[in-house]
Amino acid sequence: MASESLPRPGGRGDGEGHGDGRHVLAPGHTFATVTDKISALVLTRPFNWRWFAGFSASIALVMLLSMTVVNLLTFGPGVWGLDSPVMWAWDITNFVWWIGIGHAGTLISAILLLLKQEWRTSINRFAEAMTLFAVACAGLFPLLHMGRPWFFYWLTPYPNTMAMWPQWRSPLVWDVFAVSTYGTVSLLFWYVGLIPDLATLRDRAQNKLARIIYAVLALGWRGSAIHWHRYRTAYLLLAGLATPLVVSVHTVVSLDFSGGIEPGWHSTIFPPYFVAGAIYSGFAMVMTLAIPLRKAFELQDMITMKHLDNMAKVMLTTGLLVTYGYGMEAFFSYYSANTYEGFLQHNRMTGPYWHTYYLLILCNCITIQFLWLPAVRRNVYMLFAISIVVNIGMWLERYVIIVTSLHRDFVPAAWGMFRATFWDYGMYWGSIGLFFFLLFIFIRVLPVISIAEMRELVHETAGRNGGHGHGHVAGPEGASSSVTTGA
Amino acid sequence: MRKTSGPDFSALRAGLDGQTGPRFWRSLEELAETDEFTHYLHREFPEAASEWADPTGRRNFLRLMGASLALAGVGVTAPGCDVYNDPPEKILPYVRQPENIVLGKALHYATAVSLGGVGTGVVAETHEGRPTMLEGNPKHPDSLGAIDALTQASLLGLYDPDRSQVVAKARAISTYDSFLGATLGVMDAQRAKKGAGLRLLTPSITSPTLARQIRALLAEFPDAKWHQYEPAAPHAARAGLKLAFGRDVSVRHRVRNANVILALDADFLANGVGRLADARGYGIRRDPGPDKNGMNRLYAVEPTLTVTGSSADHRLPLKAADVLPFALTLARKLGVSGLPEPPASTAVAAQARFIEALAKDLQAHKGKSLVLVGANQPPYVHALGAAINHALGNDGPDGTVEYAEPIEAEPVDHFASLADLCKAMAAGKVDVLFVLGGNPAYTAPADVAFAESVKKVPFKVHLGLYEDETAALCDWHVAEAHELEAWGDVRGRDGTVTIQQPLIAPLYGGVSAIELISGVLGHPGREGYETVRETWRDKTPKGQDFETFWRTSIHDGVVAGTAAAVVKVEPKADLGPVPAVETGEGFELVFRPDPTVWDGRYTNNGWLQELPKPVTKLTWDNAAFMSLATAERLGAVDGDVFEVAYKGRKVEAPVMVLPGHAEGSITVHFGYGRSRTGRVGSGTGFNAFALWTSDAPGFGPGASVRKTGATVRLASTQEHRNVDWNLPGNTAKERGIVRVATQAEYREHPDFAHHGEHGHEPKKGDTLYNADFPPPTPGSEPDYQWGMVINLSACTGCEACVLACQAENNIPVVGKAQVLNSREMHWLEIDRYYEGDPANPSVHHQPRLCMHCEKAPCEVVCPVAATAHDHEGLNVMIYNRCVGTRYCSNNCPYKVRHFNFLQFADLRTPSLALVNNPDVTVRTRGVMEKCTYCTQRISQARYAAEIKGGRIADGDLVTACQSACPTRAIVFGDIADESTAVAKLKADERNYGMLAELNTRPRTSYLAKLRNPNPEIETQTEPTHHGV
Amino acid sequence: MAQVFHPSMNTFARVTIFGAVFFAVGLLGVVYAVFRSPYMTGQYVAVDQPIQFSHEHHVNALGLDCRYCHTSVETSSFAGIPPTETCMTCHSQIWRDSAMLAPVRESLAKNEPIRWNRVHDVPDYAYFNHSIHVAKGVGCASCHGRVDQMPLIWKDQPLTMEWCLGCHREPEKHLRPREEIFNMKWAAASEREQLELGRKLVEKNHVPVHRLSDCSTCHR
Amino acid sequence: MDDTAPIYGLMAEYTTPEALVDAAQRAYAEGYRKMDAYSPLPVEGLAEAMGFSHNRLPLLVLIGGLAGAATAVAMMYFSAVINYPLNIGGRPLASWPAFVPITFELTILFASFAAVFGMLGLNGLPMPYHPVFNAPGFAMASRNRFFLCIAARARKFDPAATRQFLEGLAPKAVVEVAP
Repeated sequence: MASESLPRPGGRGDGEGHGDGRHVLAPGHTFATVTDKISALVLTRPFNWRWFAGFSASIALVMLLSMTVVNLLTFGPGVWGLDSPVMWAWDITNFVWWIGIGHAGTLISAILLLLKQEWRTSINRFAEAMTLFAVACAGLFPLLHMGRPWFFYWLTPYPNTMAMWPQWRSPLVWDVFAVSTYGTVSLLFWYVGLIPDLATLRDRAQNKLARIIYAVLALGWRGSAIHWHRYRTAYLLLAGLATPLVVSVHTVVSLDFSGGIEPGWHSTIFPPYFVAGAIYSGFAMVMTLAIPLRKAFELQDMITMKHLDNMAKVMLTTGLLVTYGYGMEAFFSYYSANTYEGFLQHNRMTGPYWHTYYLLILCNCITIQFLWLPAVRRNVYMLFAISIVVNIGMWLERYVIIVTSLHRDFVPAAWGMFRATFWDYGMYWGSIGLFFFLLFIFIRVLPVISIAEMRELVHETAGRNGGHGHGHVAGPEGASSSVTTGA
Repeated sequence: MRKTSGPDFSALRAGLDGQTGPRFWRSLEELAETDEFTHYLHREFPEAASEWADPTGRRNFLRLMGASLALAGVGVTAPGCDVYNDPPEKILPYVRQPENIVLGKALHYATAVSLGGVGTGVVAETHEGRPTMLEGNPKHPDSLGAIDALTQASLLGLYDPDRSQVVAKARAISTYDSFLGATLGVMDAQRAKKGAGLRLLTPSITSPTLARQIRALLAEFPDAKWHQYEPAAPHAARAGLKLAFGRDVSVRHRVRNANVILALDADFLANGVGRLADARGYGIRRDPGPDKNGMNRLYAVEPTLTVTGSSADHRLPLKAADVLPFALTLARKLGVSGLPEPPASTAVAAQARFIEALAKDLQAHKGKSLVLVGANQPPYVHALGAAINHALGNDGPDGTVEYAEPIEAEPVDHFASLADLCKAMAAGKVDVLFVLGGNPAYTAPADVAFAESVKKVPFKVHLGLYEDETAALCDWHVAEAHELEAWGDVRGRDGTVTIQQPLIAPLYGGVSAIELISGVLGHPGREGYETVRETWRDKTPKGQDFETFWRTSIHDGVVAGTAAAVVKVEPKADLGPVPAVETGEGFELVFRPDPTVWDGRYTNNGWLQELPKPVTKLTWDNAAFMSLATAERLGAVDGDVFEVAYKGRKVEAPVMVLPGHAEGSITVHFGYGRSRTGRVGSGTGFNAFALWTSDAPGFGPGASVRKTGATVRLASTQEHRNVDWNLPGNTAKERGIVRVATQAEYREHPDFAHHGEHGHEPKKGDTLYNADFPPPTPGSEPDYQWGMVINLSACTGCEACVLACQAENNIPVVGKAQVLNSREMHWLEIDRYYEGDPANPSVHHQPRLCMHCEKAPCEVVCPVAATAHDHEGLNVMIYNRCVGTRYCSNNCPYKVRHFNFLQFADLRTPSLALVNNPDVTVRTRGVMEKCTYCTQRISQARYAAEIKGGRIADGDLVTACQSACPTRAIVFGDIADESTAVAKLKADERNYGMLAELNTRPRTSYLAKLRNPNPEIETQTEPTHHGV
Repeated sequence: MAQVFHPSMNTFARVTIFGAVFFAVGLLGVVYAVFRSPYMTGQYVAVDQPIQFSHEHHVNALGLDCRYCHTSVETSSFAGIPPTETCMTCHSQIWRDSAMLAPVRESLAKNEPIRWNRVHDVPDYAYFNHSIHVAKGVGCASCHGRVDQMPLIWKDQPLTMEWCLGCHREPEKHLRPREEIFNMKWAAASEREQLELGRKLVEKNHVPVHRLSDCSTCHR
Repeated sequence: MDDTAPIYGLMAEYTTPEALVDAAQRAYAEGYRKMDAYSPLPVEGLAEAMGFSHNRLPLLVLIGGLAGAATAVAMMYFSAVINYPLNIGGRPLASWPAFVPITFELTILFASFAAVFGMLGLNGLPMPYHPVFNAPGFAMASRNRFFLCIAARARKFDPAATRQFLEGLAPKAVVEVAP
């Protein structure tokens, strides 16, 4: 079997994977080894208790989600803690949080592609998948937060007997277009990237049904040179299109707030720092997923310390951008000498929700300072912990922006408080369950790492990766044998 | 268009009264199964009947009732017009259409609603024979077109599904006929002994008809006795005036004439007899006038912060017991002769400067000043008040006070009267007792053992709207017909009589007191109609034929020339010894009727339960109110339950801090803690009657409190919203939301409302887009431009407008739990701001409703254009287009939008569906709603005007809140036409828009508040928003 | 070995792809049509009634005026449905024993209303007012169609919001002289004349066309 | 194998991309045109080696983008200004700044569709059946083998000569591809 020529991560890499973190791909890999290793995860599916444990847990949470949704549709948004004046709270917080997470995928695949960052290769596939699932979860909330969700289609333009149209000035309508476009384009991008790998799986699948399914999905891809040529063009163009799209989506989301006149919302710095925040949380989530994944499926030599190190650096950068955003927000609120802005910041820091504000600062601004230290960036446990903290912090950021801005705005007599109910929690954890549910299925049926691009990587890094040529040394025998057994 | 009754009325009554079946109903649901009711429905609500045939359809009741006339609306959930999604509807025309009923057009009937026996004239709007709205009757001296919350809410009481619907014998269902049978039996027995064992217990009665009947009864049974008991009535006033004048008189105030008013523990603006008229007089005088010097000045001395106190220019928090020494000291200063030395009171002594200045002010306005004394104060203080008014010449011609013959049929001391009755009953001297209305078993003072002694009466009858505590004690309970269901008559404060006409057949088949007595007198089944006519037949003025007189009287809602005769009286020189002011250890306990549920008669009224109580903004509960300092001394915060012990009796009551409450004094309100009431009232509050004794009806010393450790959440619509005691009133002023100045400052800076940081309002030119989108048709008439101005100087925060709005616009009641979550739905809320020292803060009331911004932030963010502008400047909300994203509310700086978080509107209870206004869509779950400037009224006015080919004239169109407002603080109209009242106010320099600096261009604006403090007491200060 | 599919699959693939596209487009078309069809609007569907009352006979043959029965059409939002008494004014004299009229007599005798089935049912959140339309020059026939030709009444127009707006946006296409309001047969000689007349009437009756498509015109 | 039987073409197998490119160039130089190369990864210059020059995809994407923008603007202008003009918060009917986001999104969306479906269309995909799959061991084309296939339709194609020519290019093997 081809695996004989595989480097044994277990032997070399302990939990920490490779020590140095210079390589984006462990030495010794060939076209054959990467192909076999990655496709094996899908085709041979060695029993993996970690996977089953995670999958069952996520199913439980999906149950919770369906329960909360049924309850919500039966009784209305009143089951949440919403009130006047806090008419948005966890619903929109979760929406923005998920959308933010959804940004890393396309960003990694598109922007890093354009920037020719070869380290993107082994993480882009599941980052993109993560994007899709995050967007799916995000989509739940704006839909279900409506008082009458069954009329959601009124937000879309279509010739109806009421002769009515959407109201184009509303950022919510922009959201509908931005998010659906983003979802669609991400899906296309992901699928296009999958085609060659689906072909590989088709050619290697032992199970007849599986082969037929993969064959259908592969659209008869045969690796023709001219196809490859157009394919690269299309892929690059998509990347070029997706890049501004990524930026636009969270900008539009931020306009939900900065488009309003609420103190704490009505701010011009929202778009840039929302985008930064999105990338920040996105990378945090990639990190959160990558670290267990490489451990569980022994991918340490494909998702190397180099990847984690780079992602940590991106997090540090975006984290600092976000910190700057908070700083500016606070500064302007005082410098503007605007009664309402001033009070708002004061209320955030000293009002009834002061703890959320400081917790947010702690999570998003203080914690990441550790990432300055190379030692921390090389320590998967530290990185994992930090990425979790950042995820929490970014959720808090949205909570603070929404709830503390709304609960005390202009008219003191209309001030109020917000208290979350069980159903708020249920919906949130449920959506997390849905996210992982989809992710676990994805891991089992599609290659978590782009095989074709890994082959390219083998090709490009061939010279540098010390020694072995192009794997035809070990290639043919292993290969033919595996094929013959397959045939 | 008037008619002596509702549609096809007598036939209906016949149809119902003949039946014995209907009397077995427990609830409307069950009732619905009986043919009689369906039968009745066919006639009363023809087009609804089919719906009752199938149970599943019942929830569509209102819909079918109105909708087949394309009027009412439920079910904003149906998208577009796909009729196939709606249940197929029926149209059921009348068999014989009553004359003057035009389907789809509202009719208006004048009648009166009474409280404590005194009537307030109202005009009721009815649709196809069901009253949906009450408004004040301009012709009625006590209403002058205004209406208060309690009167308005009696409308909901009419439809209350928990109302008694049966005649019950020993709690088992019986029939009216068998009741009459039994009664006539015992009456014959009584006739033998001249009625020696016959007793009548009634509330205060001013009704000439009822009085006539009772007298007739007493004539027939000479030894029978008539007792009266009304828990919350101006007993002390009656006694005090008797003390002052040596005879019973009634008093009328002409507040309008008063330049200086002193309210001694008197909440005359919101409570008690003649409140609406007095408030009107006060409100008119809150206008500085052209010489900027026309305002009256109001001093209030009171323990509890009331509506009156909160509106006063000077308010002095004093324990109730200190009011007497205060009044006495003042009276002596004013040179009232023959007065003894006032009892020592440190609190009063400390106010020497205040009293000095006050006395001077009163002196300066001889004949044009007014001293009012509250029902809580002992008779002596009332006498003092009369003496002072006399000394100041206020009771002179076109003065501020005048005295007249009493309006009560039989003025007596109610406590004594009740005590007598109980003594007699305890002694077993009473064989037959009729309790005609009222609920003495609950309202009797704790030291009068009514409940125990009544058990000794062999034959006792209770006539009441509810099967309440008293009904439970009586052998017979007879469901009473609601005032709006029966014929009757009632007098106003000045004695003017209104003949009450029924607006609908008794929903639950009750009888009125008048009819019951007719029955007892041996005329069973005689219509109240007959009896009342009989009363007035011989009162017909000379040279007028009865029918014309009768019809005019009913049409106008007042019977001309029935006002009580004025009497010329002078107070006695010697008022006798000063009653010993009890001073005991512990707290002083002040008893008051509840501002919304009164003495408990409205406990089951959802509208009133949820109506924020004036000033305190508490809903669904009563509480032990105390000052902040007292609370801090007790370590109490809002909701801490304390055991209040008083004269050996105990209740457990939650504490609520009321800034400005007198030190060492605690106020409790009646009307809660009912043991037998409906679904709405059950389990609300605690029973203050349990502590109340007849020897100290107003207040008493010696209460002690003990923390129980338990807590309850009090559903206040405002207090729970600011956690600390830095009073948001200060914030509101800093933000220019409330703008206040004294009359003097106003003379200095007429434009004070526009000083300071927030004073600047963008002018038309300051914005890019001023064009009207889309542009009007060329050559078409100019559009109306609706706008509203609210005069903060006149607003007393009485909440009448809030309830009027609720009734007009089908605003749902959401319940305590939802209010706790600040989800109350009132389109119009009155914000109460405390400013300054919590011990005695100045209070500002500010009605807050949709501002109908010309640059509405809410509209821009709605994704489906469910809220947009029409050409007349209305910010319209289209419920059936709303998908409920709630973005509009988030983006509304005024937070005047209200969201149906759950299914708040009651679509199930048929009788409650009846109260809905068919011209306003009933909102379902998940849609946003808000003030529409009563757009349905605008449409109706427009139809009326344009069919005639004219335009809507100023004053033809009033919003519900405007028509209710006692002080006329709300003015609405076309601001594009300079001649209108509202346009003139918009031009006033005091006119300002809330948060107008945001360039929202609010159509609703405010006249900055003016106060008129006495410079000798309050050293002049700049208006606080200057340079803040 | 690696060949998974038969050559025919290539054609099949193409056909399905194009098919799917056309199917999707077609489906949208169908939905659009269905929502405007009588199935959803109830247009042209003659509604069965407890009594086979023929407007054709009463209006066309007998020449009754609309207002004889629909009395409040000029004064109220609701045109009015005649009480049983109204029927009996004539039918106590003529057709006294006709079986067809049994329900009417029964209604009067039992004092129970006749249960007509509703034909024109505007949604509850839309507030239609007959009187103002009549006052501004909208004829009965404009919305109710040639009632004088309907043996059993049916809905002549879809009554969708789209349809309402059609007239509210261009009333001049539908207005008619005051005296022709109740005339079933009236029609302008030509499109052009209708437009000329319509424009005049818009002026004369003060029809604020710009305001007619405001939300508040119909919704409260 | 029976020489007379019709074949799709001859296929040479290589183990490195370089070898394949080299072979492709030589074959092109030899005058072969109807040929194609198959590889598990995109190989720089392979397509060019076989004379593939112009790529029409970018143009398609541009058109798609413009179409998207036009659609968006037309849709919003028609509905907000022409079809149902409403006074929304006193803003002008054609509030063009508010129209920007949606215009942008639709531009991207349409362009992306053009890119993906254009690519598939030009590549003639999906094509579930293709003769090259018949070639033994072609499955390795998606793993670590590289193939050059000269179609029988090629003008210069001659079973014997072509096979000989391919043998000369140092392949791992040369096989016939059934149609």
